[in-house]
Amino acid sequence: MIKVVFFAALREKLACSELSIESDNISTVEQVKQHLIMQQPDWQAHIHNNALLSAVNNEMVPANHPVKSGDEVAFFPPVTGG
Amino acid sequence: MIKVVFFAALREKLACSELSIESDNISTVEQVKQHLIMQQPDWQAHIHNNALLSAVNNEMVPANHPVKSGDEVAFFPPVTGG
Amino acid sequence: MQTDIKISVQTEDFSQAEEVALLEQSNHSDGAVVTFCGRVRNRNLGENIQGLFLEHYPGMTEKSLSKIIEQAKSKWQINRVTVIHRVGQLSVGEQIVFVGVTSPHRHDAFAANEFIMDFLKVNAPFWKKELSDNGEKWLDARSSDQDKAKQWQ
Amino acid sequence: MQTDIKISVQTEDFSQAEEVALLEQSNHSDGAVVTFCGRVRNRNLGENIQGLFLEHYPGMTEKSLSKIIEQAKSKWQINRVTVIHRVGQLSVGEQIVFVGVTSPHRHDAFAANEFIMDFLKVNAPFWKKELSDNGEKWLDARSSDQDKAKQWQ
Repeated sequence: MIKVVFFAALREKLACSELSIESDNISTVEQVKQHLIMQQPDWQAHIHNNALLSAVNNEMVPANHPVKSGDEVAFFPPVTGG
Repeated sequence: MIKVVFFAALREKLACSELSIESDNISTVEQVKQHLIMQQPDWQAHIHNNALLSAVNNEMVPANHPVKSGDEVAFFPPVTGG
Repeated sequence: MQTDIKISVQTEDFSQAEEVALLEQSNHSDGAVVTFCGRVRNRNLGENIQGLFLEHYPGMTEKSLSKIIEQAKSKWQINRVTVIHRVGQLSVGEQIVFVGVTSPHRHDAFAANEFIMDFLKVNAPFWKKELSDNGEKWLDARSSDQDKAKQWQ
Repeated sequence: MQTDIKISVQTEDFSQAEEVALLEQSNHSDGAVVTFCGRVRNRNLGENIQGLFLEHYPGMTEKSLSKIIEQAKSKWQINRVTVIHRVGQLSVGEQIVFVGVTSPHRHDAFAANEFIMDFLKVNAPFWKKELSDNGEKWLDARSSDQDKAKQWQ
């Protein structure tokens, strides 16, 4: 299983903060996105947003970053703290 | 009359913090220095020190800066505050 | 060796005076202390602000701040670093973030503090929702913040 | 309009907390506050320091600081500025100088604060006499301080 979490404006748009997906056939962040869109086609515009950032196990990563069972994958808009 | 003041290491070396000189024939900071050395030849090494800074009426100035009667002329080593 | 890095993500307010006292306590080798404090402004992009809501990604936030501080430590001679960031509901004038850095050299303290703030702005997972006269709105990231962070490279 | 510049040359100690409070009081437009505090270090150029004596040129000091602050105000958007410099006898660990700057923009607050410190170091008429294990000695100016000030031009 892969844990997927969403934050801020993305969390509100998807009306979801956390979900789990099967890790079979998923080996990159990009494949996690494709899996989410397959499950929820109306998420496409929000997930396929070039500005969206990704993190795997609390480290910011690019879309081709590897993902394996047990990982926590996060998607969120550009950060605005400070 | 021109008021002349000295600070810090220079004040200690000259054993003088303040004196007054006649303003006749004095029109620049450099001429104030020459006048002081004429009066006190043993001040020469301390006054003719390239690192020495000068101020006229509380403004840092170069040696060719004009000086007139009533001015306050200050000589001091490079500053070391902060 | 004592721990010289303090990171806190908290809902409660903080006291700059206490944080400065901790940075200076039993620290007679660092002559320079630079602090930054960011607060909620009353205006942003022409709108009257009533307050902010700050969300973060628990777990990642601390790791991200810790990494930024380590990068600063590798670039400059700095000894103690404190980073405090508040989350939750904040009103106009309230403190949002504090960064304090000590060093034997003032330029190192200034540069490291600004570096930490610049990278916090683009890499630490915090998000602001603004409450203004026109309602609630998630703030957009600013390209100028990306540009500032890139200048350090 | 209230006076937004505070300059003080004093023998007494000061409270950074009070100074920050004054900079922030009724100031909801400036989101950024940067402070610098310089203190007496226990070591300098390899010697064990017991303390410092600070001399200044009364009258010129305030004018010189005021001019430096005006230059900073002409370069960056800063609103409130506080500069406090102590004179007289100071022990290791004691506060020497405080600079506080507020701005709507954090980079302006950082840059103006460091600019003020850099020019204070080369233009404000203060002199330090150091008391170390080897006796009393007037400190020499450092060429690195001249270099730092020149970088702003």
